[in-house]
Amino acid sequence: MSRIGVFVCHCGENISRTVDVERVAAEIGKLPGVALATDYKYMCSDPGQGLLKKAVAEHKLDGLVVAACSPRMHEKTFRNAAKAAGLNPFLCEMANIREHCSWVHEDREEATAKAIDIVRLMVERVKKDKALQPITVPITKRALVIGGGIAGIQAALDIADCGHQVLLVEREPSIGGHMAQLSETFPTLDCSQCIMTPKMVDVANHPNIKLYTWSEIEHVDGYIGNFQVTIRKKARSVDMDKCTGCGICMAKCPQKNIKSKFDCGLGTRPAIYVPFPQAVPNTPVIDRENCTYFKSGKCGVCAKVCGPGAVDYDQQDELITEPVGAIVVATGFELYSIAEKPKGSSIKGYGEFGHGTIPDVIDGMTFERLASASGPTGGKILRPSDGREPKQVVFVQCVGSRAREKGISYCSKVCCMYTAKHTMLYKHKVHDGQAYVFFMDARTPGKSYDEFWRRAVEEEEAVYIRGMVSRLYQKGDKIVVMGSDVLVGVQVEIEADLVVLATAVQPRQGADSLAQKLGISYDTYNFYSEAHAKLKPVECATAGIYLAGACQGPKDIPDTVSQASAAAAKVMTLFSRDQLEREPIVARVNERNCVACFSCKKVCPYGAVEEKEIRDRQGNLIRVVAYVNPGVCGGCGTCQATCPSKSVELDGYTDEQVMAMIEAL
Amino acid sequence: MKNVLNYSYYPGCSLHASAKEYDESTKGVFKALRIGLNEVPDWFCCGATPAHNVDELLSLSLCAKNLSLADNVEGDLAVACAACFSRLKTAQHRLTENDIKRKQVETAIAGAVSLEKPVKHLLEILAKDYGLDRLADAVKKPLNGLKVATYYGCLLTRPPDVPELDCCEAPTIMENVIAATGAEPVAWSHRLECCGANFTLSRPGVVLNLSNAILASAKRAGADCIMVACPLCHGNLDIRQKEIEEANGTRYGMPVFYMTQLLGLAVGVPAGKLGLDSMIVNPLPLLKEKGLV
Amino acid sequence: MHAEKQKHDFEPKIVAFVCTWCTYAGADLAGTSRMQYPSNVRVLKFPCTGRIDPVFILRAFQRGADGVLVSGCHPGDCHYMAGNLHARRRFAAFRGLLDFVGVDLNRLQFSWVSAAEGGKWVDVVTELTERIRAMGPMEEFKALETEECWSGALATPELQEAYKAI
Amino acid sequence: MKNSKMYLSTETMNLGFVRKVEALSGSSVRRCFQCGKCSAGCPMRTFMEHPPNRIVRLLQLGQWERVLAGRSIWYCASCETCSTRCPNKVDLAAIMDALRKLSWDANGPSKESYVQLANRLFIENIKTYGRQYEMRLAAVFNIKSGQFMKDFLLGPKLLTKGKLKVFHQKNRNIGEIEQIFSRIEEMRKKGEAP
Repeated sequence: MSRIGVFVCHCGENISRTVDVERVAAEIGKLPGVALATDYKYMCSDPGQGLLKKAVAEHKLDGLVVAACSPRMHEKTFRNAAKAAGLNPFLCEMANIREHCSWVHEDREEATAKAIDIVRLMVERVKKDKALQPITVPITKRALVIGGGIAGIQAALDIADCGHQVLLVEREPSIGGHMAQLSETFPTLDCSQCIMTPKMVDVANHPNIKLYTWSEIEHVDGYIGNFQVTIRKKARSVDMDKCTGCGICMAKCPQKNIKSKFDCGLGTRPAIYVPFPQAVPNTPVIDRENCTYFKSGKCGVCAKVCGPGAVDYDQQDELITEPVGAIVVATGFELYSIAEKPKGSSIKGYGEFGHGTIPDVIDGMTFERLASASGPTGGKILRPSDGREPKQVVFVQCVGSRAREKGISYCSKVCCMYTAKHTMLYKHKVHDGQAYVFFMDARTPGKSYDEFWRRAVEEEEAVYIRGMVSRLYQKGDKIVVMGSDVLVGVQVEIEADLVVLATAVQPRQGADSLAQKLGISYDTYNFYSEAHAKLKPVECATAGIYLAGACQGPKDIPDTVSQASAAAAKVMTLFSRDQLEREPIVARVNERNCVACFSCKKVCPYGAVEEKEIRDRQGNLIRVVAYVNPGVCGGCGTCQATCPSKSVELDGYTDEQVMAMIEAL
Repeated sequence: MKNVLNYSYYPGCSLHASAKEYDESTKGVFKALRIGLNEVPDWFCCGATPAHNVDELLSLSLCAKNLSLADNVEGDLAVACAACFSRLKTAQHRLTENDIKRKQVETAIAGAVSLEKPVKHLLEILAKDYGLDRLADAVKKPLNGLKVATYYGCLLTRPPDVPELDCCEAPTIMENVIAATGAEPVAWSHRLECCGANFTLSRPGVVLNLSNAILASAKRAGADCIMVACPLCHGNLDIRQKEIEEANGTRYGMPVFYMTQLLGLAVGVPAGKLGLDSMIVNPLPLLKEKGLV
Repeated sequence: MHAEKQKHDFEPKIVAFVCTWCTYAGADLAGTSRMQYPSNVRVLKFPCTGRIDPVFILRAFQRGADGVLVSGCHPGDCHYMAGNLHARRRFAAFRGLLDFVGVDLNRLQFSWVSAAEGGKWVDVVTELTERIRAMGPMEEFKALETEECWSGALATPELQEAYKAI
Repeated sequence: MKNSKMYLSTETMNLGFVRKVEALSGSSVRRCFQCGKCSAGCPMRTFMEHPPNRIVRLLQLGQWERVLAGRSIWYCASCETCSTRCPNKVDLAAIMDALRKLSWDANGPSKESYVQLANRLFIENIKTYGRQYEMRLAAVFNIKSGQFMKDFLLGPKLLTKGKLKVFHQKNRNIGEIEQIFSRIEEMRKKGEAP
């Protein structure tokens, strides 16, 4: 007969408000095999855990059920407590009567009945629980950082400085990301490139950092401490070892009028190019789509002028597989586009703002390039349409953000601040110009942030209009802005020379497919999900993968850098050990029952199933059976549900355990 | 090619009165293009704006009644008036989504609500079912040189989920249709603004104000004329144009055509069968100048 | 706006087999967001929908479940890469079998609910509960229950005996 | 009343009215965060005393009297610009419909009589004839509103253009329309329809 202890938590009032915890304890106490059933205000607190430990000794308990919050919250806490009390931690289970019961039901009677059911099911499960021993696996002390923006750079430098090797993978030809595109940064207005480029050079020169630019993640295998990553090194058409970065190829390339993505289409670049002069590495890439040689087979000028003979038209994509122990994902963001979206997309553009067809309606990043001293206009604010200096500039905040009709309901967090910055930069460069800002709320929490915004209003005389814009349309060479001021309660019309839209921050295109390769979860907008909103903000639910920067949610530079360093610290915590204990939730084969059909092998997503030969003492082969490599097994249990002879068991989720629960329904 | 397109037809009240030239020219164009058009017998008023303004249930019931009457006539339901189109589509939409409202309407009309029949505006029929290429082929007298301001008004494309005709903020269907005739659609700013609609009766001052902005915008864009697909818009822009000019001290002299009148000219419907003489702002000087009559 | 609480004659028993990474987390999110849904559902957690043996569903029906929900990660989002796809195939075949033995397939629902879709969890559970409530109790399998005697244990002497004989 | 102080309490905020509006319109009122995009694009704003966003704000505060007493709701042209562009999917056009219905049912505490009169005549025309006859509508409107000379010059012009039908007949199936009206009335008497 089992001796199970059941502890029902009040969670302050979170549970006891709707669930009669005393009654739950009393009812459960009547079940056979339950040696103790009691309730307590806060089970997770120190005295709560103490209560549990004491009970194990006093009542000689051989199984525990803690009826409290979700196991995702505190399973580890209570299993550790069980361990401290001398019990195998896997004999301790949680019954979720908070998230799945007290918080989602109002009727006290119903909620209590449900709570009793939930706990009863768990009691029956614990009766079938078996002691499990943790599995230890070695750790490869090398990290992969995906994305070479400020988040990836910071994380890579921190880990590398700690003495571990880092692979930094960047999709574009150069690292730097969006921060390299910015003009000046709030709230101090220091030049973005001035603080960014030294860091980029540090990355290039760091002995522990291996840089893969113009590369993408192709495939990821393995698990925490033991990932196998396949990187696609796209054909650069330039030999990185030979190239000296002299730039003569770019100067001589006859194809000069390709719109520069880095300059948001305001400037042009040649077909063989580096995105910007301070690029790291300073090795050009041939844009094969626009290169005359690749299009017609004629030209070849770059190869002819290249002294070291670095241009290589025959270069092919290369696939490189590297072992790493931890992964930091720092893929960043992109700006929402107001252009019409393809049918079926849940995100809509802004037809009322012209769907991006009015040339002098630009987004915030384009304005950054206009204002940047190294930008296509040399830092002069000039209209894209006719190169005139705009005298009336209208800024519109919350374009795409906080607009659930368009498909995005979140706040993009950085727009209030960068719009205030834009009005200042504009005023500094066009003294007789006037900036207007249509805004809904000015959200400026942060050190020196609100002061910054107030400065834009009070000293730089930006006119802030509390209201939104219904429509923009071209009238002659002006753009008519139809807005309203809800404080006055009247409509506002401004004939603007330039309109700057603070468009929403979105995850990168393809963020979902990268997440699928990594096996990490993401929300409806494709932002990557952290393991816990408050207590595990940089970890993924998938062990060994960490998040940094705007790929997890909109963030400004200071927040991004903090999170990147936090992710790096998590990687270093992992690397501080030589071996890793992992949950022993793995499949085991009952070799006597196995009929060697290898259905399990076919369905195993990890390739953990091997064919094992059983021989007699003389070495004669008797038969072949399946064997699950516990180091590789991910613990999904698909093999068990598939096995026709019921010869595989997933520890922690055995048929016996599951059936015990179903029987108790 | 054999006549394959066949529609049931809901003209709406205006097309039997103040917009009879719209009715006449629609029939003319469809005949010329060999598209069948059979009027639903004994149709009722759809309730238009006044009904849904104060009594949604009445509005939905009237539309549901008309939809069930239309079931007796073969072919998708062709609707000419933008207001009727909007009401019928909205009714289909609301009644599909809302079981409670559907049950109430079923009680009101003492019968099942039928929502299957596709309701199509003439524009949709011409641009999508008939096809722009075929339309261009059918043109006998191209309207070359005629600059047309295509006016959608509010109801043709709104609200976004209901009419499914075209993008509600940047539609192109009217431009595409008129461009097929060789005419030149102008880019102008007020094609989706409200003309004042049914305030024409109760508060004509409103109309003078709003419609003036529309006429001014069309003039600014260099349009020779305005093309509409709604009798209410036509009423405000054409019938009240003189008043608008007087109230604002300007002169527009801007003919306002129904889309089918211009299409009729292009596909060779005799000018006498297009009701051009019913227009208040005389279009003949313009048409003569362009060599179209 | 809270709907008026209604009392019903029949409260169905709904069993949900869910994966721990997506749907269980989604149900947690519904909780942390304080959404409300009918209390009829009992959640059984699995690492992955791939672990869910069709036998569990049959047994749940026998043990008095009036409706069964199986829910996991969206296709492509499986924490274990492809477990949910195997589950999908398996249950596609299983539905046919269930139909054959005369179970109304409306009693069995499959869905994808991600960790971010607390609202969807609420919708799925609410709709299923309402549907089953309208269908009434599931009587077909309860009769069989008395004849069935699988203990759930695998290492029974009979089985041992049988294997020895192979 | 427009500028008098609002004393907010559970008694002075008529949230039951707001729920009625939400049920009738099928649109949330609370979802609005007062960005003012509706008012920015409203073609009728200049004719209203409360801009559309303020109508929603007053509803959020349960100030139904302030909403119904004004003429704003009767100046809405149902052009749906607000509903189309609202970032929060607040269907303001439907909310306006609901408010007009509630005002209508309460026998119009609102000041805007011309629009109400025009609506009433329009619906009466449907009930009597099945279809709309503009001539009759305009004539009766002018008589009832006391503006005998309104659009005096337009009439003859339209007549000669054949745009006004002087003679009109009832639909053959007018009985069916009458029944729709009476069934709706009956449902309302029994409280089965709003």
